[in-house]
Amino acid sequence: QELTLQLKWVTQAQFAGYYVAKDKGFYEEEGLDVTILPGGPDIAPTQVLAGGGADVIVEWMPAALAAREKGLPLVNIAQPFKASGMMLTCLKESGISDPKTDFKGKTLGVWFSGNEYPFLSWMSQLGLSTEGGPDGVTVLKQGFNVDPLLQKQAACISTMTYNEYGQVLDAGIAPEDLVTFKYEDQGVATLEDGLYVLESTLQDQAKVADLVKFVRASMKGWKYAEENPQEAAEIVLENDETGAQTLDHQVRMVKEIGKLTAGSNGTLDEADYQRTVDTLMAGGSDPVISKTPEGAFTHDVTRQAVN
Amino acid sequence: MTAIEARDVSLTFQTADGPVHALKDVSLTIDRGDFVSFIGPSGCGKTTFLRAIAALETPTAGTLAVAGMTPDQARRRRAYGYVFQAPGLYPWRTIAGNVSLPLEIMGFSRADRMQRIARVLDLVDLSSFGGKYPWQLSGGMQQRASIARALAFDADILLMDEPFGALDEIVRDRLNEALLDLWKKTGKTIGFVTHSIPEAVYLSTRIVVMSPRPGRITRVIDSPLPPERPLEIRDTPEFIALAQQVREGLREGHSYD
Amino acid sequence: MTAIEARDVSLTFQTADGPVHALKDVSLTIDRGDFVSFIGPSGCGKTTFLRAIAALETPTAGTLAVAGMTPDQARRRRAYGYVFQAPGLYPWRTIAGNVSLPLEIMGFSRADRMQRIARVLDLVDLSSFGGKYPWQLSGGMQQRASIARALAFDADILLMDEPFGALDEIVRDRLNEALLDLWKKTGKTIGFVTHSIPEAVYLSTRIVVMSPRPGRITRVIDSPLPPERPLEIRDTPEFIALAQQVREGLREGHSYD
Amino acid sequence: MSALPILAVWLGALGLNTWLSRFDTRATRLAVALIFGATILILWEMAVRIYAIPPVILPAPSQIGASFARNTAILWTDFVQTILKGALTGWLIGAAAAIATAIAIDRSPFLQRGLLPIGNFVAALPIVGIAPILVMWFGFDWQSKAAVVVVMVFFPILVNMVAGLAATEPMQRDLMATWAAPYGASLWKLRLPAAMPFLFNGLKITTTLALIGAIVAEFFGSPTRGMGFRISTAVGRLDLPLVWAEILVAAIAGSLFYGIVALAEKKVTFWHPSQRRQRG
Amino acid sequence: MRSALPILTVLLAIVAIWYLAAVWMNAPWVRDQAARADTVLTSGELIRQTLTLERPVLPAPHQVAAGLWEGVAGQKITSKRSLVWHGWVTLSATLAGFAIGTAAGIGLAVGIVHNRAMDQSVMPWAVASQTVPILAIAPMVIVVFASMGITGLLPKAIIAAWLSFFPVLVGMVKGLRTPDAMQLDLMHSWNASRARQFWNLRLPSSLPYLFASLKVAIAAALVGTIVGELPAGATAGLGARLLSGSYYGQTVQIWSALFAAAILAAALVMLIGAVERLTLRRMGMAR
Ligand SMILES: Nc1ncnc2c1ncn2[C@@H]1O[C@H](COP(=O)(O)OP(=O)(O)OP(=O)(O)O)[C@@H](O)[C@H]1O
Ligand SMILES: Nc1ncnc2c1ncn2[C@@H]1O[C@H](COP(=O)(O)OP(=O)(O)OP(=O)(O)O)[C@@H](O)[C@H]1O
Ligand SMILES: Cc1ncc(C[n+]2csc(CCO)c2C)c(N)n1
Ligand SMILES: [Mg+2]
Ligand SMILES: [Mg+2]
Repeated sequence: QELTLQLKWVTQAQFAGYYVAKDKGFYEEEGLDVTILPGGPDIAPTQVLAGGGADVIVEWMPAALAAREKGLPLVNIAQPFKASGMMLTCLKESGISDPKTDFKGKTLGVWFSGNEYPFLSWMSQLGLSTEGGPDGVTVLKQGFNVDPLLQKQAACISTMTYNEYGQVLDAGIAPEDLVTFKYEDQGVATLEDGLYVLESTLQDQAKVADLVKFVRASMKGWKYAEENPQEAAEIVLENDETGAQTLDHQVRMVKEIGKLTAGSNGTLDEADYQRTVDTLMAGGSDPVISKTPEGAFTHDVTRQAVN
Repeated sequence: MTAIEARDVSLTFQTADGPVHALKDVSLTIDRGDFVSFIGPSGCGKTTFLRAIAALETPTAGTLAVAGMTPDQARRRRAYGYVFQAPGLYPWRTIAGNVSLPLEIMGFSRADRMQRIARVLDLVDLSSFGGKYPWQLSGGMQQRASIARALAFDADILLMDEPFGALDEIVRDRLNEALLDLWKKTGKTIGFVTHSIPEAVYLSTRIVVMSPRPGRITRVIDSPLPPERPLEIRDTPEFIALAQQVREGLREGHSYD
Repeated sequence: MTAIEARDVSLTFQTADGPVHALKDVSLTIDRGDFVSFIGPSGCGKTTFLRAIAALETPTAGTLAVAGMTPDQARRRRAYGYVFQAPGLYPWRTIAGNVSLPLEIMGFSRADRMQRIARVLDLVDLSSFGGKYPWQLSGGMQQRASIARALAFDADILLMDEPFGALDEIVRDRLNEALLDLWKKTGKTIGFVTHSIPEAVYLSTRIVVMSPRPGRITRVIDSPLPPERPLEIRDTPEFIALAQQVREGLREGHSYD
Repeated sequence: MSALPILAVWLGALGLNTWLSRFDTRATRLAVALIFGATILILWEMAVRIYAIPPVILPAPSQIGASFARNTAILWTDFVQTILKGALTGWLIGAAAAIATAIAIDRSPFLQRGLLPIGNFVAALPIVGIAPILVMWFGFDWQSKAAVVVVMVFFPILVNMVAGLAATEPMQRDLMATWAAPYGASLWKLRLPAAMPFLFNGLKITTTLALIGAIVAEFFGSPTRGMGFRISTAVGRLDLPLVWAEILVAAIAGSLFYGIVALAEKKVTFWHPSQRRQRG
Repeated sequence: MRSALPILTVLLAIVAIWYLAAVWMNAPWVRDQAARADTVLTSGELIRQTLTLERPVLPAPHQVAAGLWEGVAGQKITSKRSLVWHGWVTLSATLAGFAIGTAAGIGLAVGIVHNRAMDQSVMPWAVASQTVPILAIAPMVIVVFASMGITGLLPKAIIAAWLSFFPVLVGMVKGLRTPDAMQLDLMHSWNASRARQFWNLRLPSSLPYLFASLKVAIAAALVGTIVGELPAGATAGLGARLLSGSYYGQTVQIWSALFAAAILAAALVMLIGAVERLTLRRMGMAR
């Protein structure tokens, strides 16, 4: 059975589980032939899914719910990531220590292309305008790297615990010189890296059976990666066609990712889901989603996969 | 035996600045075997008339017959060869290739082409230059090549628009002699545009003097000179008298430009 | 009173195919007020010699003096006007603007410019065309404009390289008359290149016949004709004899092309 | 089967245009071009409807139009940010610098021979590559976009301008020599006018380059406005009609920009044969 | 050869300026780092450090050269870290796009020259097509093709073709119209068919124009390919290399990829120049 998985970002240890499952033959054992499509800065996985270019996508829940509200019926079938790895990393010298009071008038780096929703929710909960000015924050569309912080073009930038934060450290800035705000700690964490399909796919029982196999094998891959970070990093590296990744960085990433996947067997925790929805709807005048989503997830697949 | 017959031919160009009457009521009969020169000030319609005969322009009034057909039928029958004022050789073909081109288009066989090319290049004294490219030749040689090209397919009528305008006097003399020779040998009908009075007088059996605005024929002078014309004929009183006659004809219809 | 003095002037162009001897040991003295024509087959170095006088080329041997100075000094003093074979008008300027250009460069006042422009345009019969652009005029009118431009700043020496080559006979006659007139009135020294034997004979006080490979002077013929020359002088025996003399001179050094 | 109406519309428009084109007047020529464009839009709309193409893949022209009308304020902000501030400023600076450089090296054949091959090399450089670097150097706002545009347009204009300054005919130069014209006069009265057709060639080519450059640079970092920014965020939000509305703005602005430069060319180089003839 | 010396001089000047700029632009970071570590740097030490940083703002020329060398010669050419391999990926899409674009450009030009309706309708829209922000639609093109099951080289090639057809179109229209009235009249006087006119007159006279535009077109095709590789999740090619370098802040990698692309472009343009000379010489048009 052939299945295409569209990743959210370029090949890196963030997706170690899938690569491990493919490389170790877990998919094959299930009788699946899985194609993994790497993403990129301007690839919107939701769009690829809608266009029929992929069967399953890895996507963040805010983007998925937003797309759902736009009329694209995405359904979460599994949630390998339990915790959010997103945070805001600031230079200590910028004088920021408390989000409630210190962001005003500062410049913050944010990712867009569907990754901006958690940030927007947080800011609206803080009551900060994102249109600049003395009472709001100035938002930069952050490029692909941590340069804005190093070049001091922004007071804070968005980082993932497993990736950009490490890059900041690698660049030679000591942890003492940094202040970080994890979304988890701020109570605005949203679910990341879930597996989504179109509603229509779930209508087809044969396809659902394949998805079950897929999720089962993927979770096996994730658990394998958690236990064998070194090997998982090597597998990722082998699959990276750009040849730009370094082993050290990927090993560290697998380890950090392990902390996020640790609590999940693939089943979506409804409490986490609810918190995500609440966060997204709490956005004051401009919430990310305006209606409580219905049927945005299903336990069908994971129920069968886990048992 | 009429080769070309024009009756009340008028030709008006519609331009942005209003209509230009290039030809107005031009009537002329050219017999087969005639050598007719057209002379007149710039812009009097010489080129236009020649082009109309060649079906490159269409008269807006009057009738024009070429070898008993309409000009366009004559063109399709490839009844004439045309030599333009500039050589107009194709730079990506050798001299032989240029002469060959109309023959290829008209579907002559390879062997026939070879033989014709050799003959006409010899005629214009370019035998050893067949393999050269146009830009490797002087202007005079290029002009001779373009004449060879028009001769190659042996049309009965030869239309030449100031073919020697760009050449120096000595070379021009030689080519005039050669052309006269060719005409006598082949009995072709030749229509020849020139700016030079001696040239017109030297070559023609009839000289057509034109005047501009609107372009029309002011005189048609029949030449009393014999067909046999050495270059020295130009110093004879008959020649000078004829030249004087043409010059007067020209003066009549001439405004400064 | 020598205007131009050439002694053993040679000029060799270094080209990819080896050196071209455009001029070889050319010696010539032109007095002030002379009208000297240069005639010779294509490539014999007429243009090159004129350009050397104008300091547009530098002789590789020999000495050349213009009005007692080196050619380059004379150029800097704006001692001459030069008319090229093609009009060479600047297309972004009107006819008046073109005539005005050298005057602007030489720093004539606005009023002075206006007056000179009017005068020379009148001289070449282009008064009503001052506001037109070059490409709106016929070739002959353009050539006249370029002559007007060379006349405008009243240099003592006028160098003209086949200025009338592109014109028809009648217009040419008129301009020849006008030029002769101007020369008589102003006493300028004129160097004049032409391909036409009658033109050379009609205009000049001296005719310099040149021959090519290498370019050299084969004859210098002084004209016995009087300064007063109606156009009919061309039918006189003296004129015809002189023309014959020039033609012979030309034949001597002439190969087919 | 379902392709039949599409085919019919296409053939109809083709026939209409073929008939109209025979008149060859100013009005019919405009009409022909417009009908051509309208046909494409109609075919597009029909295709989207008949084949039920999802709007997140390709929105229909009607949806794009609606989005355009709804978002004029956003589109205007983005237009100002990207086109007026980024592209236009950069283009003006780049063009001025290139013209000045061309005149500066005009007297030095040495510099010309050294700079031009390198200029050609740089002109062939995929500029998208320098965008991240310049964003890193010049910050996030429009200045870095303008910098990218400067780099992109500089060499094409320089190369054209240098060629233009050399494009005088020998006779025109000789004439200047016979008048003993000083350098300034021959530059001002001969070489600059003669260079204009070449310069405009470069200016025209670079109008579209300038737009591409400004938008590309936004991709590597920007404030929260600008066409490139809007396009990438809107794709992320699956707001494809807005994306296409931005593309429409870019195409209109680009054509307008090109048209204005072409018009200026017509005014300045009215004397050049290519401007005098109607059809070439 | 005459220009070897000037080019070298200019190159040397550029390298010198580059070094100065590298020191100047990297110095703030080095100073900051020193301040964070509470050390004081001598100016010699400062300069040394600015030229050897791992993530410099502006890498020094020798760092880029080393990066290039490492990418080209330091790897098996089949390695994913080899610039040769990435160059090849980019090159193949470039050539495919160039071929498509050239064919489209020539085809349209032939249509425009022979059909008045096309003449009046195509050109303005061809101009408009070039003002569409290609980078913005590149991901969509890729997605649309992916939804039709087409991935890999073709979508990139289409983007490359989009950029390269235009110069060919403009050049060819001009070229096919260069024959002057006299040359066309000659053909007419021989009663030559339109096909004859095309093959024996219009096409040969357009070749110099064609080659001039092909040089522009191939450079444009390369830009198009790289644009196609940039955002669209391409996994290989110089564009992907640029992007991943940018993603990890590896300036040396960006610059190496950039120079590799520039060298590729220059080589392609030179190649076309060589073909041009050869063709024109064989046609006797090279003097
Ligand atoms: N295609 C055209 N469109 C408009 N006017 C034209 C066209 N061709 C010629 N004319 C005009 O028609 C008149 C006659 O032109 P024609 O070329 O026949 O003159 P000509 O006698 O050959 O002159 P020349 O001796 O200068 O070659 C001129 O006024 C010319 O400007
Ligand atoms: N710049 C140059 N480089 C090389 N050779 C040249 C150059 N200018 C002229 N020549 C050569 O010098 C010779 C004399 O040329 P010149 O132009 O003086 O002849 P001309 O007598 O004016 O001929 P025409 O009557 O054809 O104008 C010719 O063989 C020509 O090819
Ligand atoms: C334009 C842009 N979007 C996102 C990221 C950051 N990023 C890389 S991986 C990842 C997690 C996605 O699962 C995120 C947010 C970026 N650097 N640039
Ligand atoms: Mg004519
Ligand atoms: Mg000459």
